[in-house]
Amino acid sequence: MQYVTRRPIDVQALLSQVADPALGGTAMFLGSVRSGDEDGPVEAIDYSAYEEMLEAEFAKIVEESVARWPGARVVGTHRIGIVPTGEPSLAVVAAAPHRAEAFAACRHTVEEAKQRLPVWKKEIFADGTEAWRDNDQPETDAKPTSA
Amino acid sequence: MQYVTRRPIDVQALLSQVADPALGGTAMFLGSVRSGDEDGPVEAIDYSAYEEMLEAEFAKIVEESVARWPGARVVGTHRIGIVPTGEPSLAVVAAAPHRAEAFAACRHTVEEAKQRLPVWKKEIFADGTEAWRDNDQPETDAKPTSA
Amino acid sequence: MHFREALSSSTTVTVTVRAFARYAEILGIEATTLQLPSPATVGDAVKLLRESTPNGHLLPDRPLVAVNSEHAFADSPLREGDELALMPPLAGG
Amino acid sequence: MHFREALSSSTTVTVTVRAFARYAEILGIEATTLQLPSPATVGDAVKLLRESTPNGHLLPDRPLVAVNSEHAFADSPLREGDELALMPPLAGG
Repeated sequence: MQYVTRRPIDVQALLSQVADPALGGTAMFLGSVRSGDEDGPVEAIDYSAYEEMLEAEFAKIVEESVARWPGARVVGTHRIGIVPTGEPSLAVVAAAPHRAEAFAACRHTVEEAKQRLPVWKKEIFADGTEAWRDNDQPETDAKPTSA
Repeated sequence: MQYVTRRPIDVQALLSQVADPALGGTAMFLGSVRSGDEDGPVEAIDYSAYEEMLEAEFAKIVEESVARWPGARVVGTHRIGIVPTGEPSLAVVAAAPHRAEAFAACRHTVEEAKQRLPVWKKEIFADGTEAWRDNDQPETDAKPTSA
Repeated sequence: MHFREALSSSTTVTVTVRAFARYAEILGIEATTLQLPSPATVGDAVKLLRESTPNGHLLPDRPLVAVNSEHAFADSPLREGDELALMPPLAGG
Repeated sequence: MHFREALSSSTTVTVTVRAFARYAEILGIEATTLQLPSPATVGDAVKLLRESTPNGHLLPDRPLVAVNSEHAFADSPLREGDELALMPPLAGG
């Protein structure tokens, strides 16, 4: 498995890698470059990584997810280099016999990836300026605005 | 929006429908026909529906999800007719500014769809026999097998 | 196929009934019309179908129903021209 | 670029240091080697870098680190030939 790519993420290829007629539920997450709401319009993000560790750590995260949800199949990819606004930089797909495990394994893998993958991002703004950007804090489950 | 299709679900088209550079998180669920573990090998499922109501009810479910997670974009499709083992029959995609809302809106929409869409399934077995199949009960969040 | 009771039209409601999946197989039809004394509820329609159609007794007392494509209940009212759907347990996804 | 202390090789460990993103900019290098008195920890290496490299004081006392591509800590031991990575706060996804 190759966990790092410098090309656009191929969603269909990831789905094919987990496809299995015994697995009825498939959950996928795509994290995409946002146009930015704080420091003005972001044109792209330049992702850099400690590539050897990214490969090793992503493999470890996926192994841990499969150990926690046996029977699940999990794959992931992080794109590095310049990723234009609107395009995905992170993809995780989890397939499981039923949907609850698929969602849980996908979400868990995404959270671990966000916390553990050695990746850094530099935002590239429309005016040509650049800025390193830290991640937000880990997210907890979203509460709906009405009960 | 067309919520019912008789053709294979086009994942890329669904992702395009919610794509928005302001929405950094996209969660997708695919529910696929399982090969079956109880009554022998399932070759396909023949899905029938109350089509007018399916359209109306799916639209309502999506509207409710968007009302609960404002700023999210949600789409869904249910395939009907004969769906071969391994192919998806239900797809839901939710995009939101951040991943927690994307996951929550996707999961909620899937659970509502499973409970409310007027769809029925007849399993078609390898030996040519057929059987109506009810859904399992609504699923709760999956607990990992180890802490 | 029409089921009529001996009532003048001003005091009856006529509805379309649709049956799906297993229930279409039980009743042997996918659609029919039904004339009911006014005021009528979903429960009245189901009772009439269970009593007056072949194999109707194989329907549950309180099947899952929709009126005009919206989920409804046994006590939901039926009005002239409504479409009542009799739906086996849902199995989408 | 090598930072050596006046110690015989039998009582020292030599490690490769890699710096990423902001930290590579601070130090002006992406990789170097470092010779430390044995036994050595990650903390010892960071202290030496902070004291003996231009702008080294701009690194945090306890940066995020990895040893041989695995997350590590200030008290993690460093052995001959290890690769120590100095990593700004992670920002993947």
